[in-house]
Amino acid sequence: MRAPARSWARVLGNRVVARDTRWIELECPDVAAAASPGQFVMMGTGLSDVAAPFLPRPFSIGARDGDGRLGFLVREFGAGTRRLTRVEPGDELLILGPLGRPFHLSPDRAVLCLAGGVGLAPFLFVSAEARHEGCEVRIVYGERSGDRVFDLGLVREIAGVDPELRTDDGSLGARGLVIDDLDLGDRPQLLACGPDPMLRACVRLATEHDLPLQVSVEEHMGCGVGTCQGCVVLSATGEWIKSCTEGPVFDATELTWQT
Amino acid sequence: MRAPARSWARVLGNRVVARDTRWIELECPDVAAAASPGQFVMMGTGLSDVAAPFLPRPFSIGARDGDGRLGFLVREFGAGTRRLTRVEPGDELLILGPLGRPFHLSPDRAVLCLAGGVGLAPFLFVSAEARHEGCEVRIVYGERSGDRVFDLGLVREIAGVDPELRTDDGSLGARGLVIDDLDLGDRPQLLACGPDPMLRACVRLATEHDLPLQVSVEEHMGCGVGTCQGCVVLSATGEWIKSCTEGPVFDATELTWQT
Amino acid sequence: MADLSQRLFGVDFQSPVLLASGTCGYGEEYADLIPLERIGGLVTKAVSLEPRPGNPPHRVAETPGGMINAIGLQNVGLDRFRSEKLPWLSENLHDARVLINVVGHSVDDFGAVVSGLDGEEGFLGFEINVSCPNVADGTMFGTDKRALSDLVTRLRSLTERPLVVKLTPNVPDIDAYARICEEAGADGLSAINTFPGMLIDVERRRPVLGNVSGGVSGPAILPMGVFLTWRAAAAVSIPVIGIGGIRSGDDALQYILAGASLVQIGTALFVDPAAPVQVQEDIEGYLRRHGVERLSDLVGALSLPENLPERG
Amino acid sequence: MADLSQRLFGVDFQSPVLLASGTCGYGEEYADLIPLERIGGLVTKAVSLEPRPGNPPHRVAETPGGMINAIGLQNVGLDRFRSEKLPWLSENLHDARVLINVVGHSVDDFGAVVSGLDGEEGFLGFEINVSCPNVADGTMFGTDKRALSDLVTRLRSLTERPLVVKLTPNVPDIDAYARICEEAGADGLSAINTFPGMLIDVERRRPVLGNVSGGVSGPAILPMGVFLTWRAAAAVSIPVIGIGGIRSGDDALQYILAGASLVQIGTALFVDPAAPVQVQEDIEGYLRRHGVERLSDLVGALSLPENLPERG
Ligand SMILES: Cc1cc2nc3c(=O)[nH]c(=O)nc-3n(C[C@H](O)[C@H](O)[C@H](O)COP(=O)(O)OP(=O)(O)OC[C@H]3O[C@@H](n4cnc5c(N)ncnc54)[C@H](O)[C@@H]3O)c2cc1C
Ligand SMILES: Cc1cc2nc3c(=O)[nH]c(=O)nc-3n(C[C@H](O)[C@H](O)[C@H](O)COP(=O)(O)OP(=O)(O)OC[C@H]3O[C@@H](n4cnc5c(N)ncnc54)[C@H](O)[C@@H]3O)c2cc1C
Ligand SMILES: Cc1cc2nc3c(=O)[nH]c(=O)nc-3n(C[C@H](O)[C@H](O)[C@H](O)COP(=O)(O)O)c2cc1C
Ligand SMILES: Cc1cc2nc3c(=O)[nH]c(=O)nc-3n(C[C@H](O)[C@H](O)[C@H](O)COP(=O)(O)O)c2cc1C
Ligand code: FES
Ligand code: FES
Repeated sequence: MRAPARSWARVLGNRVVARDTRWIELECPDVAAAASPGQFVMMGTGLSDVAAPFLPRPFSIGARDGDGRLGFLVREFGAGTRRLTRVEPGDELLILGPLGRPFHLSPDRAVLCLAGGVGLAPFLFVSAEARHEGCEVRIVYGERSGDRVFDLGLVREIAGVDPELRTDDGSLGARGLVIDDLDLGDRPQLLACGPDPMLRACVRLATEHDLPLQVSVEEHMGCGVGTCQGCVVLSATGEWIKSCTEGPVFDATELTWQT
Repeated sequence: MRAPARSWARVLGNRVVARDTRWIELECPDVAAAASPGQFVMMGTGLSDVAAPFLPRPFSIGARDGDGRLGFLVREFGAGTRRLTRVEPGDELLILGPLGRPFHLSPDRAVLCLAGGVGLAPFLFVSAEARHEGCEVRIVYGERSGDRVFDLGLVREIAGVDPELRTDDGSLGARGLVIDDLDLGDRPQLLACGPDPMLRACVRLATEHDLPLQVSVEEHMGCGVGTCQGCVVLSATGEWIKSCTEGPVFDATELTWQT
Repeated sequence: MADLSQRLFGVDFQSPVLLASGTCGYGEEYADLIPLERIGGLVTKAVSLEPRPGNPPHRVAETPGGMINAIGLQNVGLDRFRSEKLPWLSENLHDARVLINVVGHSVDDFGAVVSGLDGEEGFLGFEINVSCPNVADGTMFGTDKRALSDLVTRLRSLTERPLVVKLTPNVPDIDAYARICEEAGADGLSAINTFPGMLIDVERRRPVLGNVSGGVSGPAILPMGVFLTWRAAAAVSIPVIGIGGIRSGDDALQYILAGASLVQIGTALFVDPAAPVQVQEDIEGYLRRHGVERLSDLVGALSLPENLPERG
Repeated sequence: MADLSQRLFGVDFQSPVLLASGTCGYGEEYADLIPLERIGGLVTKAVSLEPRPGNPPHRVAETPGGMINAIGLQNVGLDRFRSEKLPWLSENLHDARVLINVVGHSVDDFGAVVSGLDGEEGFLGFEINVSCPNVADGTMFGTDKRALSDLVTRLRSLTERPLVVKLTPNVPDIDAYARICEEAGADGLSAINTFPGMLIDVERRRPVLGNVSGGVSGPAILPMGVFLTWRAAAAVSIPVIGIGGIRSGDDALQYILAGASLVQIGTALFVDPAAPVQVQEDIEGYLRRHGVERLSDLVGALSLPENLPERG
């Protein structure tokens, strides 16, 4: 892995792709060149003012292209993401990246991505890269309701696949959770990203079917590069380990899963 | 005087009129209807974020029209005015006003305005109103250098007069200070607004020629409405008095002038 | 409609939102901009026995996420407060509760103000500001346990009105100070006052404030205020009024969940005089959304993790 | 080129800008992003005698104008620090000065870490973090004058290396603590550590931090840090390192004018790792613009008003 870089990235585009959710494109050649699927960046507005986000926020890389462009799926959550979702073309954001450990794909198994909400972001990149290398990729994507579902045309364009859609209320796609009624016939390798309860359900599923599972976890971060120890998760051996440098992608067996 | 109002005002225009200096137009009917020349507003960005200006900043009303529009001459000074000078049409600013005591003009004397830098702002409004009532108004306007001189076409348009221009370095207009070589033949009433040393020079001039002088002073403000006691100046009797409610316009004899 | 009212000090507060001392003058100055009779109440600017001239300017400046002030407790003094300011409060405020903020350099100073006002109409009780240095020994009542205890004991003997002590934040053990006040007979506590701070104009190499140092307030101190309110409220059984950096309903609710029965809004008023009403409405919306019937059910209703790890 | 260097503790610091403890790991983590050999130096994450597991998440969150953290002093402990972390510092840092931040629950704990490292290479001296609660009596060394004096006296007897004591901000009289450290033999002081604070998730009615409370840092505390540095520096003749909320050259210069000989940058690193170099360049620009030959001419060069009015 290449060392992370710090750079000001120009906003190239920002469009609404679902309720409270934007697809933000940045010009960031260094990061684009070095990134692997599953990695993230710290995205912030720099030191010149103290409005939120004052601390940068972590975002999974959703896409990159050969022209130095990066794409992010950013959902408004609190004050920091409110400001970030309002950026306009020409604005600049301070980017640190690429950061963290990416997904590792075994070439001999199909890839099944389990995405909850904005947990879809890394799988757009995973799918684009894996398919490029001839891997078969499926994405099962769940949201609470249909209005939160990310523009499916864009998903197809970036990921190269049509996601299998689930919503909690059945307002779009099949009613149910990401892990409901899954076809695991080809014994795929599982990749999961989404809210904690969903990750725990994925762990149970993987254990039950004895399938390999990698998860991308979310924890509050300070530095993103391993200095502050802010972003810890509980390892399988009961130690607090840093999710920014040892993760955010972990093999599910590396972590303790509270039930 | 009418009670001040609190309102969100839409930015209608923002143009560069000199180095680091903007003419900002706001739609603010309540304030426009109630304002008198010499009054000011507190201008801020509200409570939603804590970037400077977190506290609102005082600005003299530079113009108003019958359509509810206000004009302000805003010069970039520190972090707060940096952000304010970057507003764009459609943005909203939180305005409290009109505030403070206006200039009082005697109808029987010509008006001579002595303006240093952005101290010009209140006199645009003074001139427009006084001329409307048939008063004769002259403005002597000084800046450090020519590049800081406010667009003279716009001054004429708003104030209805051509200012007599002075610059410290002589790069535009006459070389010298606002008080140099003044024609006081008609024994005008003097109004002054500008940096402290300039105001002190005006006080000496007025005393020497026994002319009435009103000054508009600048002090850091918290509330702008008389509650915090943040904005005090020293009265002639040696007390700290509030410049937001008892000023910003004072008769020069009401204050103590340190020399 | 959810019930925002709280019964405290023997009376009803129609809302938990009060205006903080020093940021709302004597009420009158904000009467056109804030519907005072619709909020919980206000605390006056500090009143001292003698008039105080206050500090030279600058007296206020912005700091990152907040502000700093060194007003110097400028006020008209007891006599003029009683004759010029109190009548307005008495005539105009009926549903909003008024506390009078009192300062002094000695126990006698404080006592004279409290006794001098006790028989008047137009206010509910006193908020004792102990952040002022004691002239006798230079330390503040707010950071000297013995002096604080003596002060509160004496004031208790002078009035039956509610006596609220406003605590200083820059002590390591606010719980001990809180208990001292309770034991000496205080009816309530306010937490917190401003943090000592200083700003320097680097171009001129001199302090920005005429008084050199001042007190820091505003959003910057919110997490400190919530913590100190939580510590103080846990230490006593009298009500605590939470103060520091409040600018939204969520901020106020942090204090209430931490144990505050009422809150005060200071610096945010300068930014937007609509803040108090907005905060009230936000709290009401929260109660409705969460199906909480009365605000008092939320006071101190914070769930703590089961095995609290060591601090540090 | 203006001279940014300072001679302190018997060595030269090429620049006054250091990285603050806990925000730069053990140096190595920032080696790709910060040209460590071009700055003044760094202070390591706290080292304790035994490894510490640290607190459960969340450990960090943003606060208005700053952040709050409750890491819990997670660290690898003395032995692994010596064998795994110190060698990197020793091999890679020559022009940048290294201080090792030391914590402990008892005088013996601190003593063991200091003695255990004293004979090693790769660092200049110790920064003693006294914000950790003393297990014996629960208070912190940093807020107990007697315990602080005993601690510093003992550590002084164990090492001849520079011994810097890092002061806690939440005391009313930092000058007294500063003098105690000086009298007990400290070579320098660092001011300040974080302020105790708390954030509450109002939707879930529980603290945001796993540890309930934590320490507030960042721009929000800048005016408090400048004030406390000024008070501490005025009280002693040993050098003071200014810390708290620095994110620009002007911020650093406020500390320097207030009396700091060096400064540390913490939280700002997370926002922009380019901050230390930028701050250095800004200070250099200031010196050039103002015709100041050497930085040391600015230390404490604040003009105060002639008749300083009373505080309060
Ligand atoms: C590795 C990683 C990848 C992520 N990728 C994406 C993505 O592609 N798209 C997307 O929309 N979101 C993503 N997130 C979540 C995103 O970082 C949070 O939504 C964001 O930090 C919330 O900030 P806020 O200011 O809006 O929330 P607030 O709640 O106002 O923030 C308060 C504090 O909580 C922290 N915080 C709150 N929620 C989270 C969270 N879920 N993760 C980390 N910190 C949090 C913030 O950093 C801040 O310190 C990712 C998180 C991680 C750790
Ligand atoms: C009654 C009045 C009318 C004014 N009219 C105008 C005008 O028409 N056009 C214009 O450009 N400027 C005007 N000013 C000055 C303007 O308010 C300041 O330039 C502005 O406050 C500086 O803010 P800042 O954040 O850029 O400066 P910073 O130095 O970053 O501000 C730091 C702090 O200092 C205060 N401050 C600094 N300078 C001043 C000052 N001169 N007056 C008041 N507070 C100050 C700020 O409020 C803030 O609290 C007026 C001031 C007053 C009092
Ligand atoms: C300008 C100003 C003046 C103040 N004057 C007083 C005072 O006279 N008495 C007092 O007890 N507190 C005073 N305070 C402190 C406030 O009442 C309040 O405790 C503090 O500002 C924190 O609240 P905030 O962050 O909402 O402003 C003052 C605060 C400010 C900003
Ligand atoms: C995440 C984090 C961890 C910290 N860990 C330590 C520590 O181990 N020892 C210590 O003395 N200070 C520690 N501090 C305090 C900083 O060194 C510094 O004193 C404080 O953050 C104020 O500076 P700042 O505002 O520039 O961050 C830590 C601060 C942060 C933000
Ligand atoms: S975010 Fe700082 S160590 Fe992971
Ligand atoms: S600015 Fe508050 S009293 Fe004048």
